[in-house]
Amino acid sequence: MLIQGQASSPRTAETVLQAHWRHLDRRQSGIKGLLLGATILSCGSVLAILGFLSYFALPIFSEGHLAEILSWEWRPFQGKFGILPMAVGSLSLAVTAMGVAYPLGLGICGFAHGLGPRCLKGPLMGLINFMTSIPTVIYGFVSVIFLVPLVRGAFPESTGYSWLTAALTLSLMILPTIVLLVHAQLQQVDARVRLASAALGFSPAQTLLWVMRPLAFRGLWAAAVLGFSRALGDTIIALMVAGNAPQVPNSLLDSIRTLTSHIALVVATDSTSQAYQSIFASGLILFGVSIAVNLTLRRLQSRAALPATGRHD
Amino acid sequence: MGPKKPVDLEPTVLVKSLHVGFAGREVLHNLNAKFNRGWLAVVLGRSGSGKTTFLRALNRLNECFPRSATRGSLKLKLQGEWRDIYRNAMPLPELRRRVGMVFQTPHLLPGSIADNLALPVKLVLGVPRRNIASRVEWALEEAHLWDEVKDRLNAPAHTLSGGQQQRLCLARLLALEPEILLLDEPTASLDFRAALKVEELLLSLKERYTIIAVSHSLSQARRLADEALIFRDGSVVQRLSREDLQAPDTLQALLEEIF
Amino acid sequence: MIKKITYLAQACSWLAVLTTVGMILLFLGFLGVRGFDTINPTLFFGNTPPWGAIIGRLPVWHGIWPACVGTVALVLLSSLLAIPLGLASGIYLAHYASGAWKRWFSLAVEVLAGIPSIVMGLFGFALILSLRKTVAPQANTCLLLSAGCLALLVLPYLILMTQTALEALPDELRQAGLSLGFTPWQNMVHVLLPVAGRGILSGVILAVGRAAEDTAVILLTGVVANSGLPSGILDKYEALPFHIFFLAAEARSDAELAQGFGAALILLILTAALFLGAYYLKSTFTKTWDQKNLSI
Amino acid sequence: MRNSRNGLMAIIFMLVLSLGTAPGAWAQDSQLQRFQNLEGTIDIAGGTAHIPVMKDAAEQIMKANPKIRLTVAGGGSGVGVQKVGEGLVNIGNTGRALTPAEVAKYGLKTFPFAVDGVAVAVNPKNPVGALTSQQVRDIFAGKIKNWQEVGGTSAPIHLFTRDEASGTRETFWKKLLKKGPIDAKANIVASNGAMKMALAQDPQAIGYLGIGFVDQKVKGIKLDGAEPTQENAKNGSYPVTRLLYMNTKGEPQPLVKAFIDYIKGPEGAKIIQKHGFIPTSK
Repeated sequence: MLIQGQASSPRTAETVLQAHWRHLDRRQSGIKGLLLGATILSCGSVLAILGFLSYFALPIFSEGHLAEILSWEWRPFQGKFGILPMAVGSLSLAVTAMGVAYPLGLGICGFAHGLGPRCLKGPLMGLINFMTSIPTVIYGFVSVIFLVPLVRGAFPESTGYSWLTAALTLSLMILPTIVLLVHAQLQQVDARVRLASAALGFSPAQTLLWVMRPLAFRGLWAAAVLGFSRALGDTIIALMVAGNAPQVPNSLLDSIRTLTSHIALVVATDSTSQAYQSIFASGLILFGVSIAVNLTLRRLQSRAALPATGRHD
Repeated sequence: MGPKKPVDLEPTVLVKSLHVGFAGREVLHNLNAKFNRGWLAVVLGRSGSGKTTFLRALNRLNECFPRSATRGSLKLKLQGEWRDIYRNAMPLPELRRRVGMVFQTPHLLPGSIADNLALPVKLVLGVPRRNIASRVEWALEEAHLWDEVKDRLNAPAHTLSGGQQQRLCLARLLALEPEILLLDEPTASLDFRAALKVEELLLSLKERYTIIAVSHSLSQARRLADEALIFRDGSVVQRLSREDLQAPDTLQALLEEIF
Repeated sequence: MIKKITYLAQACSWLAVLTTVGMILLFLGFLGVRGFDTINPTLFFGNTPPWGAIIGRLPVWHGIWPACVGTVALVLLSSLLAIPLGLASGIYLAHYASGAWKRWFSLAVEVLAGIPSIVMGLFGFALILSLRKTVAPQANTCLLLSAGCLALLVLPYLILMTQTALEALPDELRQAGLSLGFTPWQNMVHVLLPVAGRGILSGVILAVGRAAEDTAVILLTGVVANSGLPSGILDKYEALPFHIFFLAAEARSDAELAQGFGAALILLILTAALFLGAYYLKSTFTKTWDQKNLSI
Repeated sequence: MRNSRNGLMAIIFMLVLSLGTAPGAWAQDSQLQRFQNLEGTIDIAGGTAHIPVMKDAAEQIMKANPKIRLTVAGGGSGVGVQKVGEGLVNIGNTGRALTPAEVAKYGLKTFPFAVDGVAVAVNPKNPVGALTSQQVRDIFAGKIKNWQEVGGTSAPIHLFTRDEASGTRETFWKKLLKKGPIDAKANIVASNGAMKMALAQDPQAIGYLGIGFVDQKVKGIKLDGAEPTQENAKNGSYPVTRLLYMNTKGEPQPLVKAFIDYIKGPEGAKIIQKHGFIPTSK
């Protein structure tokens, strides 16, 4: 047999090999340790964030300000630090943005999966993919210059900086998230049923509506949940075009403030005041929502479809 | 370097009451077997009878799959020394080097033909750079591939034909000086002519190694086997000698058993 | 009946597509038309001679050059922090972690991915305040802090993309190396990573794009309206997204507003280029798999 | 100067250092000479009315001496106090006087440098040009909702106000609203600049901002007959006035001191005037 190295006896060769092996083994555990360290660091940052938010929000509980923070009026000069209007603002904005984006998203997915001409699917999905790369601040900027005067012109009672404007802009931002998630799910389903249903004589449109739609319900839910959480987490669009009045809105044309823009607006006030504590409470609420969303998503789908479609603020 | 003289039958693999399960479902039950150096054993059986799992138990590759569990005793004679590989284990990569495996489809590494050989030699054996080329050549010669590829060692490995790829995989094993060869339907993805070449190669190798091959083809087993093991539902139900395999009446029984 | 529903659905889908495409084209068209003319040396360097500005000899006023450099510095620094950590964690999760730990780690990564960027900024701000009160009284909001928070923001994408790219590799590739006696790490470095490389790289580029566009994090962690070129990682800096944000609210003249359009267009070009790069790499990665072609 | 430098920036910075030793601006401007042998960074944040003056001064100083770096951020007076108090910036600007509590808590030293009035302002297209204080109070309290009620055309009034960190808001709220309520429906903008932009865009808007920001893009409202001009603010005939302050934590460092002296000196006065404020030194 050919032996390792050149002129050594088999026994020495064996020793050399074992030394080489011990070296590899040590490196192996070292590397594993390093990788584990990196993972712990990455994942630990979640705990660190939670820890910091909680620590800074702690005085709310220890000083008994909880009831004041969870109240309906934000008037710092009168000592009223309620963030509930902002919570309502966040919720209403996210819900309406979803209300616009979700049907649009479903329509687009339907279009790409049988309702529209096949030749337009490629360009359409290309455009949707491209939309993920448009910076949020650009949506905000164009909206301020373009959409705000438009809304003001159409509705004289509104300043243009309103729930409506923000919801429309935001819906554009979360649209790709919804479309790509549903699209991914439909693709999976499509691969399973296409041949079978074509063999039954269904048209692509019929396949989509009566065969694939019921099978894709997980994706539909996941897209709704994730789109909602993206809308809730947005800061910049709300901050730029929603008007930021700390009130519970009565109409779509009212100015509203979200929890996220509340943080941005108030962050640099006096660090002992309750205004300051209120932003950490807002942060905690947002953090809590993000955990809830993730737990929901976990139930709904495997992780595989997530990374490519995410979008942050 | 030449072929060793076959001593009598030197046992090198002893399997006693082996159980293997995945995620709580047992695939191999109470399996017993013995294999010898210089002896080519063929494992036959329906799909799902646990043939591949058995091979993977021998180089502990089952552990790459989720929630695998192995019980029983599996002893290999490596470097002239008996070891129970699930208890008195040598390091896993070392075991896998000594117990080489060829898969149904050629599992190429990324890169060129030469890379496919050189990378394992360099990483696993730690062979110095200056000795690699000669070892690559030797291994390719062993696998009857050298003449076909010597002019394009740096071409991407996937440009080879299926049969060549499979022989490349064998060459890659041989370069690592294994003692036991596990072949998982090595000719399943090949056409007849390419399959014959691989078989020829196996026959030329069998004197020096312990070879255990899973096969899907009875005729192949008859061409190759010194001994055949028939698997059913995760255990060995029958053991046939070379003579048994050639006999027409066992053949009929076997056809019914397997297919 | 079924025919009618089908037609109705088709009509609705056309409507949705036309609305969306119309809105996007309107948005981008508006930006393009208003921004196109503003792209010239003055946009970048104001009244400063360009060459002097580029080599950093002359401070730039009335131009977006410092913001561009700030954004590039920010992106580089956050990549430097996030990429090694993200790759290592992704590799660990794909090939080393198992069982309950893997589930917990994955949950943490997903939660991290869901944290709004303003909360990440708030974390950075709180971190600095605590540092000042405890170990480092001189700590201040700065480029490094922003980069760190941005790194946290993009980290989950890197981890998930790495993990997904590695887990998408066929088992046979993994077994090939292992059956030859490679150690898991050798198998990773010499076999799996080279093949998954394109997929991972596209993830890295997408992450870089996110770091470049995010505004909310830097808003709270050290970006300022005016600072000139960033002079060090512990200093405050300007950045393109914030500059756009700032001008949208308080452009004092039409010229400043025009600069906002220019800056927005430049940022869009930057992120679009990154996106196209990632898209290209990703499509070649997928194609590689479609052809069962394991070679790189 | 700090030690840790990111590599690229370090190279750029070295270039600046090596090339920037022969700036040409000394001779023209004696006021800038005070910076000649100084170097380092001044971080400025806070009052947004101050921003144009600060940016302009920063430009002059950095052009004359590239070794000095000034960063200017906004945020509002509250931010100014908090950031300078916490030591996050060197100079925290406020558009209102510091409260004794603030001075005591952080040990701040304050440097007023300009007089500014707070003007109630509308879009130039709005026919309304004069209001009484009471009308303004009612408008901001949300009692008057239509321009018709104060002599304008029939259109809803769009209220714009500032965030709570604003010194402009505090001055306006104390001196004009007499601490009366501000409707929660009012849109909130984060700076004087943003207020000006909002008013300039919206013909139905009303808001308030530093008189220094009033130009042809927004129209200052005559308040009880008094024109909102800096002259009137200075001589007392326009009542809603405040000073603009720079604040430091303790005694300012030499570089910061030089900056404050520059702003308060004749060259600074020119800059202050150029941006529509009246220097206190006059």
